[in-house]
Amino acid sequence: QQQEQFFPVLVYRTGAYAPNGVPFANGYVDYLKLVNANGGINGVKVSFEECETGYATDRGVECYERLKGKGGGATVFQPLSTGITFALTEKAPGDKIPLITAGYGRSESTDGNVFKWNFPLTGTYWDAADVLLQHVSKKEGGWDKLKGKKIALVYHDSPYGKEPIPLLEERAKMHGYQLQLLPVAHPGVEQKATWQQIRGNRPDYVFLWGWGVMNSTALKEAQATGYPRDKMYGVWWAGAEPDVKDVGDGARGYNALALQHGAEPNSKVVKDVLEKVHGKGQGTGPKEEVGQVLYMRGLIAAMLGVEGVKRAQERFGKGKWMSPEQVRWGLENLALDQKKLDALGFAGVMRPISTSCADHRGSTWARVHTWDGKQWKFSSDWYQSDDAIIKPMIKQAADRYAAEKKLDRRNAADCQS
Amino acid sequence: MLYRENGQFKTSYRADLQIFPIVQDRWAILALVVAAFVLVPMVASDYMFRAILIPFLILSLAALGVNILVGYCGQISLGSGAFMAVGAYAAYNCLIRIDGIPMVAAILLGGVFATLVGIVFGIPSLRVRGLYLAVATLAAQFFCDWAFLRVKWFTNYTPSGSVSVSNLNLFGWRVETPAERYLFCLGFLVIFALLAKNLVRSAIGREWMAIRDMDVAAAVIGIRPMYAKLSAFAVSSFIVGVAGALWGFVYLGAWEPAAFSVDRSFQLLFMVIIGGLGSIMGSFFGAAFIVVLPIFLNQALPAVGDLVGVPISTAGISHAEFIIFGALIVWFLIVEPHGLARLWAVGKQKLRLWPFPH
Amino acid sequence: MGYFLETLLGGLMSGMLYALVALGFVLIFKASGVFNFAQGAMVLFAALAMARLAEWLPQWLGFQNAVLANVLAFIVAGAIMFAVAWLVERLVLRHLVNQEGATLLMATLGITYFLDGMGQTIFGSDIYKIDVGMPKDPVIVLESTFQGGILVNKEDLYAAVIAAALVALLTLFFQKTGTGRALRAVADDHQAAQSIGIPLNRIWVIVWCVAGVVALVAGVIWGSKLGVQFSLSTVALRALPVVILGGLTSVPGAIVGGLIIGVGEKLSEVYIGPMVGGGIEIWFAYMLALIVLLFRPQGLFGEKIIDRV
Amino acid sequence: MDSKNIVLNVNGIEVIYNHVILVLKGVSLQVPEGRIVALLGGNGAGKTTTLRAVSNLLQGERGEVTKGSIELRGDRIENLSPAELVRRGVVQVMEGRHCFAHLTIEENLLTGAYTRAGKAEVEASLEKVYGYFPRLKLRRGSQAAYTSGGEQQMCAIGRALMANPSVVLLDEPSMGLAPQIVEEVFEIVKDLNVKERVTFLLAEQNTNMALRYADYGYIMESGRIVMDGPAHELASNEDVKEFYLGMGGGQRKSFREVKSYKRRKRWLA
Amino acid sequence: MQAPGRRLGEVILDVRNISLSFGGVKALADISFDVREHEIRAIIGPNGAGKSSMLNCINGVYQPQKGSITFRGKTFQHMKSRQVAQMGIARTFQNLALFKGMSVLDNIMTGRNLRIRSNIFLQALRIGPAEREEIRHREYVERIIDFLEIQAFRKTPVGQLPYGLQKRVDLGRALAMEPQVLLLDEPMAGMNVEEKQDMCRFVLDVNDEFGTTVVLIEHDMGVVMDISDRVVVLDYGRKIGDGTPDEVRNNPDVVKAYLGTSH
Ligand SMILES: Nc1ncnc2c1ncn2[C@@H]1O[C@H](COP(=O)(O)OP(=O)(O)OP(=O)(O)O)[C@@H](O)[C@H]1O
Ligand SMILES: Nc1ncnc2c1ncn2[C@@H]1O[C@H](COP(=O)(O)OP(=O)(O)OP(=O)(O)O)[C@@H](O)[C@H]1O
Ligand SMILES: [Mg+2]
Ligand SMILES: [Mg+2]
Repeated sequence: QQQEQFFPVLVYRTGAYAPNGVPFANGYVDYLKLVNANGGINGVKVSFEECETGYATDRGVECYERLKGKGGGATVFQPLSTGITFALTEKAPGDKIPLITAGYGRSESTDGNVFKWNFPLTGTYWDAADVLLQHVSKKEGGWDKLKGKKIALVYHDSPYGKEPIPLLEERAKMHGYQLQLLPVAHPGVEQKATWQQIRGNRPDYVFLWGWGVMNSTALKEAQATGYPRDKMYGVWWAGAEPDVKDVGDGARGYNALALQHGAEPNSKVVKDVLEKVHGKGQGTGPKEEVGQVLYMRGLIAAMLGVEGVKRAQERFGKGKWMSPEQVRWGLENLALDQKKLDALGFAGVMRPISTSCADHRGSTWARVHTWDGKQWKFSSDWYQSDDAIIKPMIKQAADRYAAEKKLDRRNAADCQS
Repeated sequence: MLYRENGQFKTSYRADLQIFPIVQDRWAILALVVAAFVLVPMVASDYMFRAILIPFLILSLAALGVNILVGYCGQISLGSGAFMAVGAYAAYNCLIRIDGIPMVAAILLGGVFATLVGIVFGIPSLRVRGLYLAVATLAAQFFCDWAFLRVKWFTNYTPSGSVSVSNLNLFGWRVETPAERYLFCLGFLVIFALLAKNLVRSAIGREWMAIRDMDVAAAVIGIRPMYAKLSAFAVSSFIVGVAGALWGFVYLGAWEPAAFSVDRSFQLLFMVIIGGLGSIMGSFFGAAFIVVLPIFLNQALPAVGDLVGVPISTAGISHAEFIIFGALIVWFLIVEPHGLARLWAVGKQKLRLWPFPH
Repeated sequence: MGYFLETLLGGLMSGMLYALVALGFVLIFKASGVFNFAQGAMVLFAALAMARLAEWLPQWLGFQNAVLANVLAFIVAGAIMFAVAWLVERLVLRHLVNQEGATLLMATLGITYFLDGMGQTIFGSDIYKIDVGMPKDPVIVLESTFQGGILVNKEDLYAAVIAAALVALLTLFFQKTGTGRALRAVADDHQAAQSIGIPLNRIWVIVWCVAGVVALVAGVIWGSKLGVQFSLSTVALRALPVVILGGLTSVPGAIVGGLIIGVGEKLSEVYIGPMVGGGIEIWFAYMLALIVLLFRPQGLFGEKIIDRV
Repeated sequence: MDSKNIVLNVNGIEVIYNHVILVLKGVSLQVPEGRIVALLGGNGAGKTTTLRAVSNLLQGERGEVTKGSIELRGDRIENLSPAELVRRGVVQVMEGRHCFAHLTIEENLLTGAYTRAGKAEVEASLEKVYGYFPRLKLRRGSQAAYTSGGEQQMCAIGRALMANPSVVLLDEPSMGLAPQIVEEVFEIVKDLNVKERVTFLLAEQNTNMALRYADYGYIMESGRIVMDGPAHELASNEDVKEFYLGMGGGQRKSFREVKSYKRRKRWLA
Repeated sequence: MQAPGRRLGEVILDVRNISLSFGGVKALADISFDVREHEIRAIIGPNGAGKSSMLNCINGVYQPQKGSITFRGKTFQHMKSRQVAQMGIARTFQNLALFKGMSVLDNIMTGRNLRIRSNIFLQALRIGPAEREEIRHREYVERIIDFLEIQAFRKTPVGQLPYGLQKRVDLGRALAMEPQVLLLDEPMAGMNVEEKQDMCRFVLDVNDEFGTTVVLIEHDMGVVMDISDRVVVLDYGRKIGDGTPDEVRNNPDVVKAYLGTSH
């Protein structure tokens, strides 16, 4: 009997961040089910197991340890938590298991020369921050118009929330806007003073780097203090249905980045899921949720993992079980062009991604969507983050990390393996 | 019938002052320690080590420290998480800022800094008591959480504020494999448990307990409340700090302040209460209960669900885990309010009487 | 100046909300000497019940009226809290008469886990909405006096009024000598209270029930402000310094404590926070409480800690 | 004794603390209506435990009655709550006072009347207690924790009387009281007994006093009843005289003299 | 009435004009008395007379508003508890202030704490000197345990002991301090005659063998009159009598305020 490709699924379906964790997990699992419904990865069936982390690092580590050896070796881990990512970044190289942190995790892990096992595919927080600034400057009518403007960053007081700060500060130096940092303590239900400050300071824009209840709370407080929602821009983790659902009309006009995709109820992959998974009564969550923002992100995350396997099979043998190490190679050599995406049903959902030894990110594109009171609608063109600024920052941070860890940068030969 | 100390006469006070005066106990403990050092590394799986044994050992150590303060000295503390954090961050800074410092020294220095912070935040205990003190220690907790997030120097200016440590080595011995890490932690735990046990059965331990039970009377027989309380804070936060350093270095590898959040403080307090206030042994029981039980439930419940033919969803499992865990806490408390250690002692006493009912 | 007043006002109002949660702690502590760790979980549980029932009842009973739904949901949720109180007494407290504070605290922790798990199992772990028709948009007053005016949040104002009313009611209840005295007696010495015929069981059911209703009110108010979700239980942590500052045994203390903490943390965050990077309000609240304790170890209005041989 | 008038019938009870410590090993005793029965015995004999078993206050001490039965006027009462017992008129004065520390003396006393309605009656009882113990009236506004040991003892006794009981379990009422007050307490007991037909079960170390006022006595030793009989008979029993009344050979021995003959035997410095 | 071979020494403890009040309550008003070396000095008086408060003042638990206390020639405004303990004054408590969670042995061992010399590190390691010291003190404490005849309960948590035995442990703890002056607050409350006889024997033996001065509060007049050398009588804060038992017994004030007619 052929070995199945095992996907561990770290989820949080309870606790403070569950409202956001659940749809993501459902999307992730549904995609894996869809792969099996379509006959597996070139015939290799997929198996998976969920493990509840509760968004807590130590539980996440326990889950990792529990699942990493399953099915001959876990294909790839996607912790969906910056804290867990940090802990696993230390462990994965030893266990030789790749980590996908699509749209989160440490920004400098883009540098595959240092972070061999990390794959912050589809973009990092530095990209996100850069794109937001681009959008804002475009609205204002050019970078020079940002001079003297005030931008407040309301962020989750954790490594996750702090990630964009270096870039925002870098750009502030370049364009002369004033950056106001307003941390919000976990879990984020207490923001009265934060918004009082915003009301006092009247920044021109508020960037929201929240997760879970923090987002909806921020919107409610914005409403309560009369801050215009259309001046608020969330990161892609602050722009999904759970964030605005119970605020309803109060959130109208609020903008957030889309991690390429938004809510895509009409995409082909969603129809596939509805037909082949939900249609057979195997759907993981409620039907209405399929196609929503976080659900889509779950789908994409799972798809990236599966595509890593597929790419690896191209080199190491089609229709064979891939070891995590082989999958790592696959992830490092991803070449998801538009054609492949279309075939997968992701047409219009996301842009092509291709990775390399030096670049584990694969894409720097993003756009903005806006809540109209009922649903998310795209409200901008595509932007690409400015690598001229970000690349040196990545290099510098990665070098620091390497120095601290006494790691050598990978050489060309290593890149081939 | 077998477990009885009849006929074991102690001929000297030295003999009576042993940690385990009963021969059977002594052998059992010795066997346990030997097993922990020799047998376990041979049989345990990677997962056992990394996900269960190592956290169990480290949190036992931390619980031990908390028990000294809370169980022996009676000063309720909800700041243990902060002291762990201080230990971890101080050890980290020692490691990166002092060239060539051995890792063990860094970890112990982490403990020393935790001691200092512990003493500072112990000062209110001279005036404030009981639950009121618990809140004072919460101030320590939240302040430290904040400081490690905000003061960039502590995290060596990493942009995200998360720090990491690797390449553990002990005088040239690279602590690499899970078994080695396990032994490393076990070594710490055994030594500290021994030292702690010595302390609590010496004069200083009696001072702590005296202060806990009746501070006015303690003062009247010449015990200085200030010295007793602050020394308890110092010893406790030293041990907790070391545990914190181990948690960061050995278990997590990379961490952020959230790893030592107030939840951790509560967790440690629960361990010592469930395990048994004022009992070294209780710290181990408590840690086992609080660390291992949820993991066990988490893995056992799906199996049970399969058995009865109702697959339980992940969410269902973790909710059930909460429910069962809560119910078990209550149940154990009703059976024995003084914690698992006391339950154990009562069990032994019954065994001693066995097969007679009383 | 206007801004300062506005911050002050905001602080006062969130202080009232803390007081509401703190009240639950005080009630149970005062009446049984138990520090009820489960208060936060009760707030969450009650709010979840309220939110979901307001959704479900119209479906089950087939009516549309939102007001009716809310009223019914409130009543049923109240009944659920009563059941919780009754079960807690039956299954837990009854068996722990005369045990030490730490043991009881731990037991309430067990209850916390239980309620958290149960609540999410029954009611789900998503974000839910409680809509009791509180106005969300702010009003600006005194625009002529101060530049920019003073922003007042009607929702907060209503909440504060409700909280104040509840507190006044409970203060009266405790002042009404008979019961109040018995409750204090129970807190002092379970056994002695039993020995003179105070029915511990009934008293505990009553007190937990009242605390449950307080939790329900707090849950509804907080829930309608923040949405009902697991993190609602963390408001308990915000209320702790309030309880301590006001004194564990004092109902009015909870109010005054709440106001002081509310104002203190908002002012500190707004005026001191920016200097040190922000995010200081939570530890500031605790430090504030700590400083007060150094001068009054029993909190502002707490009963003096008895210290005698 | 006439079995019809037995209010309290303790029948062969066994009590175990903490699941392992067996303290009472089959204690039986009867308390007839309107009588004063004394329970005597040395430290640790199990007097307090017996009273706790009757008043059902054992649970809080983690003790339980494992054998035997306890009847109040013919009804089994082992499973009643203490509060229910008080409603039926059984009140215990606990050993070691147990006043409500934060309550004032007066509040303590008023709490004692928790089970009673009727403001006026309670008021009258309060006056009565103050009449018995004028010292309490003087200190009425002071928190119980800050009164002297004897004052607390008075408070505890007074508090029990406030419940207007028909059966009182008194555990060492004379402890820590000045001689006059001791006398007074026993007078009060007698008074209530005669005038209001209150029944008393009295655990007391002050054997002398106890036997003088009681009708009947039981002597306990290490969890068993070793002797019982009418009070005056016990009082004249030689062993009782020797061990409980300190009157070897009919004469009260000086405390100073006791020492000389036992001393060498024990102190081996 | 003085035992043969027992000399009363000089004044060792001199209490001068002590006043203490709590709010409105005058617990002690201008009380003076002295205690001579080796004597057994009783303090009696009705409930709430201020006897325990007097001990608390000597002990540093309460701080008198007025007056001074002279111990061995040194005069103090008020004393600090630790200082008092170091000078060799030990006491027992009326309301049992034992360390409930500790065993009998540990409770009595705490009485030796002032004499422990090894520091916290030595204690943690428990090597050589620390262990020897521990054993030395343990030996002393065992002698006390033998003396008080509580061998069987050595390792029992004191909370589980019956009241009377707890009183003995309390005495044991005080004795472990090897005090020069022993302050006893109703040591015989809650005991029957035989047990009181035992207690008296302990007190007298200590007084005899070590010459320990004893200050004794007791309500049992039999005990007081039999074993004390001199008696102070307090009545609601005032001193109404002072002298030998016989003098006091015949003092009409005392009879009226305290003894009543039956004695
Ligand atoms: N809570 C308890 N747990 C364990 N043992 C107990 C407990 N209470 C009492 N005992 C034991 O039960 C025995 C009887 O105690 P009890 O208090 O009934 O004696 P007593 O006759 O009232 O003595 P005393 O005159 O000193 O009050 C004693 O040996 C005591 O150690
Ligand atoms: N800390 C205190 N606060 C207020 N009042 C006090 C305090 N200590 C003692 N008192 C009061 O002072 C008076 C004397 O108390 P004390 O305890 O000295 O009496 P006592 O002579 O020992 O009586 P007893 O024989 O009943 O023990 C009492 O009326 C008591 O209420
Ligand atoms: Mg007794
Ligand atoms: Mg006294």
